[in-house]
Amino acid sequence: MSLSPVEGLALAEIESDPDAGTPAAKGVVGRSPGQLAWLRLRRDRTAVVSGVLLVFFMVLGLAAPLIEMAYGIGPREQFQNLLDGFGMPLGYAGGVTGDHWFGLEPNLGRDIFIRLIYGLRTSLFIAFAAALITATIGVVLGALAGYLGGWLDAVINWITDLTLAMPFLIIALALTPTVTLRFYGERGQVSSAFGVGVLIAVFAVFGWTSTARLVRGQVIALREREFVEAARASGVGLGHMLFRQLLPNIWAPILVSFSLAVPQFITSEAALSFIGVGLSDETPSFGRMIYDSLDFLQTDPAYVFFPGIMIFALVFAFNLFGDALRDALDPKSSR
Amino acid sequence: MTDEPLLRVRGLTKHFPVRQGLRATGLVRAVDGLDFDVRPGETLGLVGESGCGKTTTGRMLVRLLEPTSGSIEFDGRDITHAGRRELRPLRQELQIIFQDPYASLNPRHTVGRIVAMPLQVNGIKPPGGIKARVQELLELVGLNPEHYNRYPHEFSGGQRQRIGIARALALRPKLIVADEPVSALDVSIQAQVVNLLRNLQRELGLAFVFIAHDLAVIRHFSQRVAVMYLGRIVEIGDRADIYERPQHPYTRALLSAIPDVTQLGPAGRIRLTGDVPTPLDPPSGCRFRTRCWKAQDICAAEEPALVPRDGGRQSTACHFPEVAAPIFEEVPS
Amino acid sequence: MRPRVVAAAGGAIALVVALGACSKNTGEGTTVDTERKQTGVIATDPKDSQGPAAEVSGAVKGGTFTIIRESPISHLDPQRTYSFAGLMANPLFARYLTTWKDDGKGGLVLVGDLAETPGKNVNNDCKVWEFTVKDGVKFEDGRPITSKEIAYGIARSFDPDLSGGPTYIQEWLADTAQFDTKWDFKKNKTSLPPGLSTPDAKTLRFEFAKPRCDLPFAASLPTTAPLPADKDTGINVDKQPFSSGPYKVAKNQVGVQITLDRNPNWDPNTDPVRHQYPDQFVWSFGPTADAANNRVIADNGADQSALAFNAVPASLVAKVAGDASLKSRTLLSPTPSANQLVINNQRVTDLKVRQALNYAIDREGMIKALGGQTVAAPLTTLMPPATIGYKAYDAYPAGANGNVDKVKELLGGKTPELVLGVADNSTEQQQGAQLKANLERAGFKITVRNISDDAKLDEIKKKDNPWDLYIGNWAADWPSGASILPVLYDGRTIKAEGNSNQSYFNDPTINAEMDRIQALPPADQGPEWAKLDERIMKEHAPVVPFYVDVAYNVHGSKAGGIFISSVFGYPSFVNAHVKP
Amino acid sequence: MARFLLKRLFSATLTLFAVSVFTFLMFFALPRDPVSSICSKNCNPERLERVRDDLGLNDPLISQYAGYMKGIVTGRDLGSAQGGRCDAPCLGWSYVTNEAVSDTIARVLPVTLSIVIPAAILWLLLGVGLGMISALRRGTWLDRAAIGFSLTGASLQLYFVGAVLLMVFVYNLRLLPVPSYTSLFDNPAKWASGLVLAWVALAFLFSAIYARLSRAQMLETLSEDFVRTARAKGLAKPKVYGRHALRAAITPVVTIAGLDVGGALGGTVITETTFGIQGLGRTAVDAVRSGDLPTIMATVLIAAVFVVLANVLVDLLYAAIDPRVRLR
Repeated sequence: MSLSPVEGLALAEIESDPDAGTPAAKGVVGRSPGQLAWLRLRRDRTAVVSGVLLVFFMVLGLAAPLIEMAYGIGPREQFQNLLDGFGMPLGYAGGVTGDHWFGLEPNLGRDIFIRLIYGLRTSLFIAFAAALITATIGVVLGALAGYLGGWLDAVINWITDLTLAMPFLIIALALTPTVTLRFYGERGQVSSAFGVGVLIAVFAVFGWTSTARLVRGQVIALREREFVEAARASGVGLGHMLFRQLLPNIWAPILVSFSLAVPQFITSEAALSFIGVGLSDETPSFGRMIYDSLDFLQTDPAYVFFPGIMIFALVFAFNLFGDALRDALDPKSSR
Repeated sequence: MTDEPLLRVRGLTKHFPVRQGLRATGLVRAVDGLDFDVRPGETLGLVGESGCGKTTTGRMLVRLLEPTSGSIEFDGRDITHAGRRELRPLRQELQIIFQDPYASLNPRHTVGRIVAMPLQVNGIKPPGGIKARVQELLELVGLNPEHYNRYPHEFSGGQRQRIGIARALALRPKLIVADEPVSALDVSIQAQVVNLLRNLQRELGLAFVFIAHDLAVIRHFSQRVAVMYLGRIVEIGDRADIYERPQHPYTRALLSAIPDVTQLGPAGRIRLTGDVPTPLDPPSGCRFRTRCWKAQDICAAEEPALVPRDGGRQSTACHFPEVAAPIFEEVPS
Repeated sequence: MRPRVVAAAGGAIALVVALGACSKNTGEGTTVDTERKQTGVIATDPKDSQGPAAEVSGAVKGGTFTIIRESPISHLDPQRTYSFAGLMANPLFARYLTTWKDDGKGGLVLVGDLAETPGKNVNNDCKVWEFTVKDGVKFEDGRPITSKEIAYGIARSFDPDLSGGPTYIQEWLADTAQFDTKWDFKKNKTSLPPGLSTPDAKTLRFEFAKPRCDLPFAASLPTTAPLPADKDTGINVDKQPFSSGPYKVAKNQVGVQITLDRNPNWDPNTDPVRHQYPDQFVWSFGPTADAANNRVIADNGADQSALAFNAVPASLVAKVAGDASLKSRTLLSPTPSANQLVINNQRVTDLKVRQALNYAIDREGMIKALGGQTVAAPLTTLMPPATIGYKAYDAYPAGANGNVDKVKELLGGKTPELVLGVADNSTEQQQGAQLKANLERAGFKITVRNISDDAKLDEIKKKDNPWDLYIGNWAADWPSGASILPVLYDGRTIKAEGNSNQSYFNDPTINAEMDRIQALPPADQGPEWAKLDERIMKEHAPVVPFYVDVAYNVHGSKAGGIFISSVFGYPSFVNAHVKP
Repeated sequence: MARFLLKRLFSATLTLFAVSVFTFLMFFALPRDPVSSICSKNCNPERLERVRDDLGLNDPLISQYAGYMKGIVTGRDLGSAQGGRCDAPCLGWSYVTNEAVSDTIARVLPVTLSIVIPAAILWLLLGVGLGMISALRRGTWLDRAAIGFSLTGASLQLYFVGAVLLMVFVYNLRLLPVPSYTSLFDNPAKWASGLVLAWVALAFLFSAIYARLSRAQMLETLSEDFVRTARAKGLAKPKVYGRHALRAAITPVVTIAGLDVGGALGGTVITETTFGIQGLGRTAVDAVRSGDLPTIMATVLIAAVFVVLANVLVDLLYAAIDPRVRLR
């Protein structure tokens, strides 16, 4: 049924819960659906493995400066004396040594390991921030459109269509320098935080549509449910209705789409680097590294391997976790 | 019972536009001009086949749906088109119980939160705190007050419906619209819930608009009964009159369809032929004429008015009302 | 189950590494000899200008020669040609008044092309020049080329619709940069621009208001290609230029492919430089530099007689240079395209700081960052080695990696804070990172500021630009000091924007010296420019000479006769042939 | 149906109009002065100004926009420097590439179509097929392999897969030529061999998503009442799965496929860059880089047209496949 061998078990357990009909038999506090999901998640070996991996990645990213101290090499330090006349690292596998665990970048001779650690930090930050913002925009717009319907729904739908019709990469390519110019003029120093901010903003502008559509659909389905009418009959306001009544019922799909959006933004950052919108060389990021490394596929495959395997592992872990999360939150769906 | 009705409904109408493209091409006449009153502490049973507009009527009474025309007066105030703010104080006196106990409780909220919601939303702080009040309500509907922190999925259908009732009672309403409150429950549990409602009515002096398609349940619970067909009331009167001396052919047909152990075989049963006509294009004149065995030309030409008969206790909308003997004896309930 | 998937995926990626070379890189065999001497003269013997060109050894007739390039050639119309690809493609179908006889090893002779000699300086004051058109030169339809068609070609270069080409001759004739308002081509199609005349069908005469000693050089640009007035289709000449050279455009699928067939009316006996070996030349556009080079390296089918016009990308350099079997299929040559770390002299006024920068520079590190000796060669002079009269020197000898002690001594304990402006393309980003590390190691404080890639050139050409340092590049249109030093270092030319003098260096004695040299006969100027070059660097250090671009191209095993033009630094096709 | 179509087309037109206005404004906000790329080495402010005049860049924005839109509908006269009369649908003249934009589009559009359409067929067949099989053979090794495939595919990126494919099949094993575009009508074999890697890379990544989606849909549908009923009625397995389940399961797949294909047709920037093929996507990127307004407008509009049309088509297909969907 699903990827998870544990999940069938968990489901069976829920169905055969002897307390279901007679709550009095057991303790006073019931298990919320969220708690049940958490339980299922904890029993899913894949979820635990991928979750631990993700936490590990996040800790690595957060601890980057500490790792730099321990490792003794900074992300901008160059070791050109370890390069040959063509700027290719000397030694085996792209210059892997005890000092340089993942070898050196060709040309500039910077240490790949420490740059990857810092890149992890940048990429995770961008992806999480973008996913949070897009989820927020998507939830608010989707819930409003779905619940209120009518002309508001039509307008939000149209904006969604419009956003989807705009070629994202092209617009990002055109807007990024424009925005930078507006903020910094032609001479100011552009901080890396700003570059990161622009990227997040670009994602925010284009990334909310799927969440909005998802939430809208879910809200429309819920709108006709009687508990919503019961709330209305009690005279609740719009905010209470959307965020207290409806949202708790759709946070599962939102959470799943969030967990699957994060890896998407990680790879999108790389895609933007590909057309030259990404971050500048000053800020180490996965996107920039993989983009720069691809040129060396034939001459220094190790340079491609390390960022490549790292970004794959990160995205793969997210996807696994997202899948497991979906299974845990919605045992009936077998996605 | 005072003479002043608690709820006074006149000409209540709900039309749903049918859209094709941007233009409305037709109207579903779901409810088409209802008149009735409900006095304090009284139960009005609203009965009819599915699709006759019962539920729409119930939703309009608590203003979940906006009436197309007509008026609803509650406790002397016109609430037909009141906004959310104006309705606020009324919400406390006018509540609804839903049909589906599985859909009517927010699955992500605890029982306590569900029952407390009307209190919190309306900013009511009962003496002793919300929790005490909620637990009191849970006890009132026969639930263990310690289930406060449990989730709906941990309860059975009957228990859930009790939660729904507790929620409706939270604001101490004067009138509760009960929209098929037991039809989704097992028969054994139906009786428990109906009895609960009856007890509550007696204890709290509640008035009910009790919507059901099950004539037996209505008979058990209502003082007065209104029979609906295709968006209109065809007959309204006291329970005894309706059940013992139905004057409208449709009421007769409905009553004869109740399986009756005393009458074996199809002898006295009136079999209605044909389907219920579409409310998109109801028949001219009397709406029941297409399925009525007594229909004459006048039925197509002229719509019968709801005329009081038998000294005003019972009103019937029919050109040829029955005056025959009761179809069966009153059975004390 | 899912962990197994991870393992499988990891395995797939490991395969990638396994497929790539995993052998140890010892750094051997990575030195490339790029030494060569430039000699340049203007032919005085008319025989030099006569055809036919010397046979290329081993060349045979026949075959199709393919040139693969990423982007299409911006203009085929000779009067609009200024891009390197256009300048290299044009000689196949267009002839000019003069042209360079290039041995591909730095030996250059300026000869007459359509003209019998590279111009006659009538009064020896460089103000009046005459060219005599050769006998037997013909267009692709067989009609003879006369001075009239050459003059018409020059005249149409005044048409603002036909922008894009060089503007030397137009500006000299009109004696103003506003040449197209001074003389309106559209209103005077039957007449000629001021100063240009055709006394007879054989003679073309230029009369300038000021001495223009570089005219023979300027006449080697495609502006002087002939065109009969009745074949002037305006902007459509770009699609179908009217040939006077050995090939003619047979089919032009704009943006995809240009097919050139032999022109039967071209007479080899009139042409001192061109050949007509292949049956066909095909320019093919679209593949990226990576793809094109990989195709040519693979050496399959039609690609055997192909050349990747885009240089071997840095990412492939190690592979190509490390493959001994490819050595015979590569072209490696320094180009006249010189790069400087330009110092904004208006902002960095302290000579000691500028000299310290010169001592600090790590040329070897920068060349590694760029991809090695096949991409760039170190340069310590203002003029590139490929300039007539060039003399090597190093005014601030600091070794290959810079001399930090010397820098500290000059700075005397100060830490100058400088702002380096770099374009946001990946090459300059790397250069920025390299320079920042390099200069900070030497004791400067460097802030790197990104400039939009497309806007960078415009921005640094503005007089009051806000950066202290930026990377500048100058490739002269002809290898004379006169087209380099006065353009880049004459302070009197500085205006509000559009400056070629991007260091904003201005010194009256140097300006005067330039005037003196420019008044000398062209043939005597070479050594004088070289002396001035050294003097500017020693006395003023307005820039840090950095490196010259190196042309590194790869061709198929059957492609022959290609060499890197000593004038432009790109592959030239006048000798190209397909080996059997 | 016709009314629905009309309504959809109206909203689509409105969307395209908004896209065009937005793109137009966006261009004028670009930091790049397009004119400086036209004016060569020794340009001066006066000449720049005249070029601007010639190109109409000094006119008010509204009249520039109106001129452009009018050109699309009725054609218009451009100056002699831009090829004179430009017939409808006139997309303008690119002063960067020196050709009519319609010629550019006519050249690069077939390239993108040649990449996307075969790839889409491949990824739909592969993805839906895999999803169906793994749903029907739930729990078997086949199912697990399919899931593994789809998770891996969903976690990889095109630039990476593409580069690896290139290295293995082109540079190391030399089984395939370096990717390039040849017209299908000139040489079908060369057309296919030049693009097959792009198809495979796209199909691999996309089919992963479709396999996941269609497997889940299929499982959901299989558990639905009407399929159980059909089975209970004694209908043969293939018939039930073929007629009932597939039909219902494919509906959401169609929705996503429409958007994906529409989006991809609008420019497969990454694919084209990875494989070094000049299609609509790279043309658009180049145009933005060089500030080539008419080409930017044309490429963005065409991309938007594809997405919007795909949306309309999906709605129609939806109705055709799933009779439960009523057209409002």
